[in-house]
Amino acid sequence: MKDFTISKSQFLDFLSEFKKEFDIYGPNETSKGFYDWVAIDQIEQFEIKQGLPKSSIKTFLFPQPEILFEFSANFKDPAAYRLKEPDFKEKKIILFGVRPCDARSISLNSMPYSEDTYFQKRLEQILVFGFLCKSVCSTCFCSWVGGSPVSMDGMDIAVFDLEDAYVLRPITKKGEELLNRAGLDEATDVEKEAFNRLVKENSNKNQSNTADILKSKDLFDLYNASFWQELSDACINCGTCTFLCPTCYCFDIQDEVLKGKGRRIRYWDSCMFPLFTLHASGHNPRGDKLKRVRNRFMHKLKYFPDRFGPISCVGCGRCIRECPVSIDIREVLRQMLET
Amino acid sequence: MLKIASQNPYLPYQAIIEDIKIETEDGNLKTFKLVLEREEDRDAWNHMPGQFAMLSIAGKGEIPIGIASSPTEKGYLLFTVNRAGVVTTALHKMDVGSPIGVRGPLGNGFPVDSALKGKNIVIIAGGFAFTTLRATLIYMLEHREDYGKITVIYGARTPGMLLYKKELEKWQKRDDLDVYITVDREAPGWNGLVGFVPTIAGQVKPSPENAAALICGPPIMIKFTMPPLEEVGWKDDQVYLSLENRMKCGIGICGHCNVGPVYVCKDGPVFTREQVQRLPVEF
Amino acid sequence: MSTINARIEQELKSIARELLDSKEIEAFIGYKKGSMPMTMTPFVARSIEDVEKLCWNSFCVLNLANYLPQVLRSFEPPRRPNEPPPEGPLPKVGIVVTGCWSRNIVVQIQENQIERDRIVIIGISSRGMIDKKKVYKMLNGHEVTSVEEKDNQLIVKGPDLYEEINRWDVVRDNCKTCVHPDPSIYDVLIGDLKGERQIRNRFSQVEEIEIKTPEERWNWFISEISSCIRCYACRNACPLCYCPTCFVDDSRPQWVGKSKDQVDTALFHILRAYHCAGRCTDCGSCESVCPMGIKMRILTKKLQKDVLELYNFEPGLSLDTPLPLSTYKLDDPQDFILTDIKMGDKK
Amino acid sequence: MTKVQEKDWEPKIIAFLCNWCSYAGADLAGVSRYQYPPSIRIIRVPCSGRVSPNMILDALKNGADGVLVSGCHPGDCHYISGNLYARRRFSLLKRFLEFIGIESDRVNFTWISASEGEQFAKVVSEITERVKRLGPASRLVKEF
Repeated sequence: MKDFTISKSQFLDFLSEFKKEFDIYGPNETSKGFYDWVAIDQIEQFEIKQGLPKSSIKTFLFPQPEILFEFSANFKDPAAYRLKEPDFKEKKIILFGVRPCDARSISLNSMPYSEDTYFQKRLEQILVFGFLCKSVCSTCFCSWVGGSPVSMDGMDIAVFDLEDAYVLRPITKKGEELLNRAGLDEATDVEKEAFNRLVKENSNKNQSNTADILKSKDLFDLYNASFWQELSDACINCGTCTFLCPTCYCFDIQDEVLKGKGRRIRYWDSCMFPLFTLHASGHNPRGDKLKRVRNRFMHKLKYFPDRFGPISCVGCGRCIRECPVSIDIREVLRQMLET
Repeated sequence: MLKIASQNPYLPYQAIIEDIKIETEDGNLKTFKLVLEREEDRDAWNHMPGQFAMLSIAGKGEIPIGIASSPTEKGYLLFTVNRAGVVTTALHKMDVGSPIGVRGPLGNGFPVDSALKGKNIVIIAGGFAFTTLRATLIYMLEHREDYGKITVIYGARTPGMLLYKKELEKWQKRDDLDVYITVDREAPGWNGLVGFVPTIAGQVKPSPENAAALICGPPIMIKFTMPPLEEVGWKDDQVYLSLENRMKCGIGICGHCNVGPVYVCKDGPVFTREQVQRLPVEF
Repeated sequence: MSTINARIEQELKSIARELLDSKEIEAFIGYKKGSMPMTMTPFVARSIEDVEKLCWNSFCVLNLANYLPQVLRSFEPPRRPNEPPPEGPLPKVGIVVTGCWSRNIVVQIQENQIERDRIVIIGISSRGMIDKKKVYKMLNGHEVTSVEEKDNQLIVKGPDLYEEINRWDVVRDNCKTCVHPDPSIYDVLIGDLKGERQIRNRFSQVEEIEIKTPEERWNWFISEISSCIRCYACRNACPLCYCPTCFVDDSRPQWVGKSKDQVDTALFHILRAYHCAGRCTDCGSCESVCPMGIKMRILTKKLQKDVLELYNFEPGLSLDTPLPLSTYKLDDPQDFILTDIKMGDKK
Repeated sequence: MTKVQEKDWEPKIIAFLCNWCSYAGADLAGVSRYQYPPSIRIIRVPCSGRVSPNMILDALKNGADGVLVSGCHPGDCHYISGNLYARRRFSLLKRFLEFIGIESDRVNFTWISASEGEQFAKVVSEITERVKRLGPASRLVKEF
């Protein structure tokens, strides 16, 4: 596959050419005063900053809500209360400025969602322009959990910032097809070499085998470890960490009926909420805060690796930054590794 | 999971309620007889005893319910439902002829065609947890020669709270089946056994020799049934339990029903006691 | 480090140590350092060794009274929801409080969530806590690696960053308009009481909204909550939100839909704020913990203003005055009731 | 809204009436054949103190153009003080809803006794007219 190059100032114009076919989003300053996903039309000047947009990429893969089915709730309608799939007429989406951690979350989430038709449909619609990182933030820890600042996992096109220009490298067929018809200049050998060199320099040299260590640990040793108490003492059981996390994928399904119309929706749910596991009988298997806190971390760092292999965390650090009580997953990971 | 209605794993089969039977004296348990509307769906449907399905009432939601009919009972499905939450209450209000969705079969079911084959079977049930065991028993009676001695111990609070009373009577008359029906307390008109299920199990003393026990019931019953069984030599890997947890997707994605690393909906609901002992107590 | 806070911290540790050592209390609720600059983690010290982790500075934004009911309960023998507590004295818990937190404790006592004789309250007159969002805003997105607090300024450092910030400039809005920085209830006091603060207009933020047209107010409200992700951090950080089942979680009937729908989100914020009417002490926890920077405090501030105007009441100042919505007067104002006279004058 | 629409459109108003006074008042209005607009949908509640803000907001969410809550006059409550607690609650609620931009005339409160049939008819006419002037509700109405 060929690499391409484009000057930084032309990048937005180049993307805008695809507006007919795609909805295009990238990270930018929002009217609310924080860095988040913004439609390309609202971006005047694009400058990729260090750091991540506030919400993760799952906003696009797991819309809030996803409409699973629609139905008529009008008794006179012969097809009343019969579920039918909504027409999926969503436009394709280009996401640019996606950092390697967010991109990697796509391939991690694809593991449990392999049978999920809604997720798979959305996945097909999305084209990811991943931007490789040259430096990391104080809350980044992608290399602890199997990622790297230059990981291209989950990207369709990888972009590297060469100070005066971007080098675009297609990763998937989808990405290649788009770049081939874009009429861009092919990257020079010097640029290609620079790209490769930067990837090599920044890739994770001391790639840790955290997942393997965790897998080798005894489940009950971790489950009964003493550190959960102090950790859960502070937790207020809100959903901030789960909702900002790119790899927290749990959901709830509910029916809504309004004025003769109904729909079955699915929306984000959080294992931090007591309702998550509450039985109709009133019994709650994870009624204690400690059990819920433990489940979240155990799921990411033990259960998921045991089942699928990798750790279900991409090291983006959003939860560390936004947790109301400053619970640090790196600290939890360290304690689990020491157990 | 064996088969799903379509590519979309969330789309239920369309069914009709053909019959409703009130099972218990308090009216809180009803058995719904459902028939899938389309013939190809009926042909495609294939479940094992112990599996469950999501009953879907548009506008109310879905609930996981164990399938009470055996796959040998062709053409219809039975679900015995306790009225507890939003969906089950709505279901209890529905009439014969109402449309309803069925999504499944889901879960693993009892290994009736593999591990249980050729074994002496002990079925122990309490209260309304008898449903999937009814399916299992009917299946085994249809394939009677595949199994050794079959013992059934079933108890409820009062005679009026027993499920499937007519069938119980029939089973009690069979000579290829040992059936012990018990109620918690003496009741007028009741000539059968009196005592909690664990007590009766202790008296029956089923032999663990080439045997398997299938136990379903409230957690407290299971807890107290184990010691008398262990006393006569039962091992954890001979005992099969069916777990319950809140479920939403039924296919191991949504995260609600996990007990440690396993999903009750996908990896269960049937586990051996040995497997359960290796899980945290989050069910 | 700030000399004032250093002194408080020292004294706090020695009091907590003494209380735990003498077995007067089973646990002490305080703060320990968080892993990020300007963050603190609520902490339950259960042993004398734990006391060393206790910390005090101007970043303690989450109301510790929030933890009190559950920590107290954790030391009781287990019982069913409606079972009465066991007889005889139950273990005590210590807690450090500022003005607003102490007022929340008063409200919790009045609402029978906790018992006064089971808590040992260490009071501190608040100098105002810092809003880290304000600090980050001043720094224009620069990364911060350390923040040092002096008595009246913050020294912020990061990669190619060194900034001195005047402390009062980044104090939270609720602290700036706070009238009662002193704890209204305490057993031990650290430092001196400051007395009531004179604020020219503590409700100016509310009045700015009130003078707008209904349309403008609605647009303001909707745009303010539009970024809400329904994580319920505001609810869970609130010491008043202790219902066993929140109205959000009710399923029969379901008052509020659960996905990110504009109306459902609006209903959540309206009802959450309304449930705090006459009880909210403007501690600012909700706003401080919001990951999306929603300024929902202004909603409860409006209710606080109305309660003061209509019923001349401020929550948490005394154990003896009943909460405004649990009492009434025959001659309460009722201008809002449609009467004959009002139907005559068409607007 | 155009003139034609205004003429055709009849608002939907949900009325929570207390069992002991206002509901009887409405009954009396009917028995006495007082004319009032058909805009009202009555929900009988034991006491105005039973009406929680959740219910009022739920009505608006489900598309009510207006809400009326009516109880016994102060001092006349069947449960002695239900309406007095309610008065405090609604007083704050009304101001609060206005604060976030719900038009003042959407949510109304009044006292109507069992003998005030005529008053009931008058109140319903007045509220209907006020809501008509505002047009259909949209702000807290859920749509999908």
